[in-house]
Amino acid sequence: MEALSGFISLILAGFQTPTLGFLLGGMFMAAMGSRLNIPDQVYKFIIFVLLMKIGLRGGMEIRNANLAELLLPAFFAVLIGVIIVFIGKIALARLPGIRPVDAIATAGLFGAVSASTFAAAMLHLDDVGMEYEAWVSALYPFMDIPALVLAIVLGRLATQKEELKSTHKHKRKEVNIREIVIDSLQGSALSALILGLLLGLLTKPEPVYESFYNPMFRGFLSILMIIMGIEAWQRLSELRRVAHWYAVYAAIAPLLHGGIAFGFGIIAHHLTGFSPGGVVLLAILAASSSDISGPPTLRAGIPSANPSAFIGSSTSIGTPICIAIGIPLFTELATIVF
Amino acid sequence: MEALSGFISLILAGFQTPTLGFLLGGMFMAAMGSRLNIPDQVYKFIIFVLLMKIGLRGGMEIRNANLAELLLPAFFAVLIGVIIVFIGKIALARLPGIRPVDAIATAGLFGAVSASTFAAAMLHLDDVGMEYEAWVSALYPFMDIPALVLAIVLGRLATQKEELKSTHKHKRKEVNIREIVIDSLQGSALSALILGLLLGLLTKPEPVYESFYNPMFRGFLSILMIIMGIEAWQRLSELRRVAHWYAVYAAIAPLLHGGIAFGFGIIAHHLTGFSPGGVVLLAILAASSSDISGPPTLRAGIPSANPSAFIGSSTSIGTPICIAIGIPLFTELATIVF
Amino acid sequence: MEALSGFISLILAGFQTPTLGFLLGGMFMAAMGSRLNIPDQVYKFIIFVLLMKIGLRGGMEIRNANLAELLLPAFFAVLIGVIIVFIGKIALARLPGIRPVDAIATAGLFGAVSASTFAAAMLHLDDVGMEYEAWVSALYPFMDIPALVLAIVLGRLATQKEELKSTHKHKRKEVNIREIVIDSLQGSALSALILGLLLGLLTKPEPVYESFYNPMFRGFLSILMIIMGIEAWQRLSELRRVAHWYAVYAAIAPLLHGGIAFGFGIIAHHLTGFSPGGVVLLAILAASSSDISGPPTLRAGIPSANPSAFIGSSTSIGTPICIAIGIPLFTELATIVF
Amino acid sequence: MKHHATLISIMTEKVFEEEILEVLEQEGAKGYTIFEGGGNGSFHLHPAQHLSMVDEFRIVKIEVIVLDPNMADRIATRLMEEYFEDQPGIVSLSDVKVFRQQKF
Amino acid sequence: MKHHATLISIMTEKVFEEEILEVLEQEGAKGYTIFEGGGNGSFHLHPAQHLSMVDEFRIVKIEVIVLDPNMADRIATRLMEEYFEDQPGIVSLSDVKVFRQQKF
Amino acid sequence: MKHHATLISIMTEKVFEEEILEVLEQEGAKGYTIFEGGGNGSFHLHPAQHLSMVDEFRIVKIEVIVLDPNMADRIATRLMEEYFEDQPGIVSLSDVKVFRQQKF
Ligand SMILES: Nc1ncnc2c1ncn2[C@@H]1O[C@H](COP(=O)(O)O)[C@@H](O)[C@H]1O
Ligand SMILES: Nc1ncnc2c1ncn2[C@@H]1O[C@H](COP(=O)(O)O)[C@@H](O)[C@H]1O
Ligand SMILES: Nc1ncnc2c1ncn2[C@@H]1O[C@H](COP(=O)(O)O)[C@@H](O)[C@H]1O
Ligand code: NA
Ligand code: NA
Ligand code: NA
Repeated sequence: MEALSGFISLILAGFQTPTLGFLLGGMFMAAMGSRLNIPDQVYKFIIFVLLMKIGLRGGMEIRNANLAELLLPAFFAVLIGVIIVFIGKIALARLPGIRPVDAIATAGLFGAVSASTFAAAMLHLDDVGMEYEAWVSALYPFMDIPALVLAIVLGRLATQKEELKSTHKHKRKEVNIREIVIDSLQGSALSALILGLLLGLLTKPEPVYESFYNPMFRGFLSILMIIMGIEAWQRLSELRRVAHWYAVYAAIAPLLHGGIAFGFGIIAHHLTGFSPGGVVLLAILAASSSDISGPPTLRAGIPSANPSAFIGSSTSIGTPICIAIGIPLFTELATIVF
Repeated sequence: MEALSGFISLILAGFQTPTLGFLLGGMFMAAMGSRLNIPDQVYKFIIFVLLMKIGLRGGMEIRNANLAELLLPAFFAVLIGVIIVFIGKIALARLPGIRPVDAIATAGLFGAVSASTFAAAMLHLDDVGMEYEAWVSALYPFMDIPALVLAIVLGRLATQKEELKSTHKHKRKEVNIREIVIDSLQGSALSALILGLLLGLLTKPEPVYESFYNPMFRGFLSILMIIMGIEAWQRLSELRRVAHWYAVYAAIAPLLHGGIAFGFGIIAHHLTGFSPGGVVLLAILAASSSDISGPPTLRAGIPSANPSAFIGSSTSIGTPICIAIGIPLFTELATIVF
Repeated sequence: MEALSGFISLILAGFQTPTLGFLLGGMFMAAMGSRLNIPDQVYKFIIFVLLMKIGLRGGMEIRNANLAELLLPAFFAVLIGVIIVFIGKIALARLPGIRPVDAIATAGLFGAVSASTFAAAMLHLDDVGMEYEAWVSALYPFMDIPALVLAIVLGRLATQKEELKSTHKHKRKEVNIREIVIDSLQGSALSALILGLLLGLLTKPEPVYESFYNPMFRGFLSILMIIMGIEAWQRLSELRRVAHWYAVYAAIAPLLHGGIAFGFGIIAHHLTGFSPGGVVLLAILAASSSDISGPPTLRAGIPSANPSAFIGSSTSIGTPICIAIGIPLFTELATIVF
Repeated sequence: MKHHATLISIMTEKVFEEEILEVLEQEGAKGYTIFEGGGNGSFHLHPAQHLSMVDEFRIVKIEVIVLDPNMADRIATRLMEEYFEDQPGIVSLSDVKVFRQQKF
Repeated sequence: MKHHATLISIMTEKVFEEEILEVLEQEGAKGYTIFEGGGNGSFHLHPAQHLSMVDEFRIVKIEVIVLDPNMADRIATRLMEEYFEDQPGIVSLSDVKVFRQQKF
Repeated sequence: MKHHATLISIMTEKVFEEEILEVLEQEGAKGYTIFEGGGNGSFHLHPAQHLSMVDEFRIVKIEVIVLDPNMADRIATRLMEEYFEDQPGIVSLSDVKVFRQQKF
């Protein structure tokens, strides 16, 4: 009871944090029809700097870390990514008015990871003073790639089934898993994270980290939140034109997926001493849904899936819920559980 | 006498301040035919950050302010915007070789507000240590929107008169004041300012304000000044091709408009205790002419007005005079008067 | 012997410095096929800020400098730029499979100066604590412009010779040296540097220098290095299709040119007290090859020269060698010689 | 199967884009594509160069393919009469061939 | 000397660009030019507007000039059949005149 | 009233833009529009991809509509002979219809 009221007041306080406040601010401006927009090249630069910052810090810490500790969480990350896609394929695809390919693509996006949500979670933990292993950022690809690959494979199979029913035949390329994995790793978001990790690990970037990447983090994240708020509102109109069940799925999924990951995190905590903050971050990796590299990867991989459905679900509902409720919820849960 | 020589030495010292120096530097480079240019997406981002900074600070202060104090200056701001447009319509439109629509559009731009000039004035007051109410930024829309709306309404009426004389008839849309007001509020500059005000008022943005928006202010403003200097020079060649009376108007207008506003400011000072710095900022709101959102609003609103005339007058002459002379003049005036 | 091992360990340590590390990181990502890329408007902004920073600091120091000291190094800079082009015309053009115009254009690019390499060298000297005259940045145009002008003049002559052999005749414009010089000075890179110098000299930019240009330097340079690493790798594939002798030239040229300039620097040291750090920077001006303004200037000036040859040589080989070997080598040399 | 169709190319300033898209919709065009560019024409002085920082003054080209040649004429005539008398812009028509006529 | 040639204009989302360039290369086109834009069509809902921050959803126009009208038809037909059945995109052909035929 | 006119499309690297606009002006063209893009052709190796950071190497397309077919031919011939022999670029001509002939 006390926990609940504590959590509610946490949420309310959350609306005053810049992170959530700026997200809602962006949504509000878009709702008012504002022509406010952040130039897309600035957006890409901001993403790049945030991911480099996360990567550099992770890399600098891995230097002194016991890499064996990373193994179990990494394995769990893969598992969670796969589970999320299967949940989507089974649950979402059964709902009325939803094409199987669209369900699968949506589940793929929710299995994949949002860099910006992850950055917001890290800043939140820093602000409340909950410690975490900085190498958790290295778990990102372990959850992101399996989810996307699995979704594309399942999506292609579903498309082929559909096409067998119709008359004309395409000379579609075969599904090539290796290609999809490599293509994912080469995407701009994962590349920036990996580059940061490598530079943090192999060079001595402390001076530039302290003079640039770290001080820019909070400001750049605040702008990113505005952008995401604007996008969330703008995609909502598209989402309205597809089946309403997407909205239901997108509202439940972040908390469900985060909860599952939180469970795995507790196991890792007991087995290898994974920190409470690390468990929260693992939950957020799961709860978040991809907003940068996921959409085009899925678009190219499953061209017959309707982007209004999968992007709308993730950007308009999944991400705001994950940031507004998921981050404070799982942080609070960690203070209670551990 | 002493005041005059003091003012002249102030102006000379002003050429050494980064703000004016960078503006003149931009003009000089453009005059030399330099291909120096700041990418337009960076320009938009800089404007956004400056306006958010001004808005956030204003919002944070409004929390503890007595909002009743804002009423009189806001009312005066509306009045000043309207007066400036009528002065332009009456004075400028009577000069030889000037079409009425062009005069009205030019007056509209001078009635509207320049975010960058306003930012430069704030930095100047900070540097000389003159205090002001940070909520003065909230006066911006109160002067900007009435001026633009009135100019568009008058401009459309003037166009219709012209068309009655000619033979062909357009099916022009009716003037819809509500639409123009909303459209102005939705523009990118006012949106950024309003968003900043809201976030400053409703959330607790102090950490991000201190770590990003505030430290970036001076540097970003210096780059904006370079951009405005380049623009000022480049528009000059267009201005040369229209009636020379535009140049005369544009040189006098900032000081005249600023002087009128300064007078209203003194009244507000005596009635409600409006601070000397606030009076200076009100004068600069009036003295400045819009450079971001005004031009396209007027272009769309009065398509038959010649943008070479109104943009040239404002960007090439009005703004440099306002920054080089207006800002130090009204600041000095305030130290004398109060 | 000790010097050699010292130098080798310096190079190895160099791989850990952010500057070189980030350059190699960029190359590595590109080699892995990553789609990581920094938006081009951000790239231009970064270049602008770095050059302004260098210029401002130079300008602020020139205020208190004895300008006569600048004369000899400036004269040497011109001389070095000219010598480099002639070396290229004589040596590179004689190698098998190399067209004279391509050799001349390549030599012109190596005679010209890389702003980014120069910035990296300055940061390196700051980090190792070796002092230098900040006005060395003013030497940039003295080496850059003569090299480009000479290359274009020689390139046009070579083209005319080729054309006399063929049948059709062009109405090519005459070579106009004044025009080329002015055009070079108007380029965006030199303009930013000159603007910075002027503002540093004539205004009091200390507050904005300390709050923006200086703190951003290290971070922006790190991002520029990533961009240059990516470009280096991408141009490599083009370079492979032209004669292999370009690679040989590009690998030797930075050290040879730097060595020549170092010699001139020693003379200036003895005659006018040019500082050791200044000598290193003069060597790097010579060792570096232009990456921003040089390529388009040469493209427009010698349209028949193959950009794959000259850009490939400079960006893919010359610049990485200059940063990885040239900067630590000449710094080490300076500590030994002086 | 190839079908004859008409490509309408409209050049104007971005600030007028929205009004023109409305005309297209009213007349029943099923799609369009927009490109940004720079330009120079006879109306006013160098309209594309006003305040180059402000997007809205950029030149845009709107391309619309329609099957019905009468619709093409109607769109072009309306644009000329209602807009391009007193604001910058030009319209041109050309013949193209397209596939799958239901899309146009 | 002027030569008759065919201009193939392809509009699609950037995410499909690479596949389409492959088709062009397979069929022997000697060059192409790509422009970015925005657009609106019948496929799905406003495809150009999904996640405007993400480049890959932008509309691109690929222009290819080929001398051989059969090659033009072959390219257009392959694109229609293999791609634009179930993903956004349109192809149009028009007649142009070019110089120096060896380039096309 | 529709008038027959010729659309000249010129593709080249941005670095040569200015020279080409001079030719247009000398020959009396009344307006033009410029678009930026990327491209690939037969001249040198992938010219559009040199130093992608540097604007000047981008491909631009210059579109010019002229009423007089002889002027179109003259422009095209001059460009081919004076420029596109030894630097990248192609020119194509096509027929369009325009309104209000005094603008072209
Ligand atoms: N003859 C032409 N050929 C190509 N584009 C033109 C031509 N005339 C005008 N334009 C374009 O249309 C815009 C408006 O032209 P105008 O209405 O003549 O000012 C210009 O900025 C150009 O982009
Ligand atoms: N009738 C049309 N005219 C011009 N462009 C079109 C037309 N229809 C579609 N397009 C373009 O082709 C893209 C894909 O169209 P669609 O396949 O209909 O979704 C759209 O986003 C537009 O950019
Ligand atoms: N066949 C073609 N179709 C369309 N654009 C082309 C073609 N050939 C060349 N181009 C364009 O013209 C530029 C110069 O071509 P080139 O002179 O062949 O190197 C290329 O970068 C392309 O943008
Ligand atoms: Na997820
Ligand atoms: Na004003
Ligand atoms: Na050099």
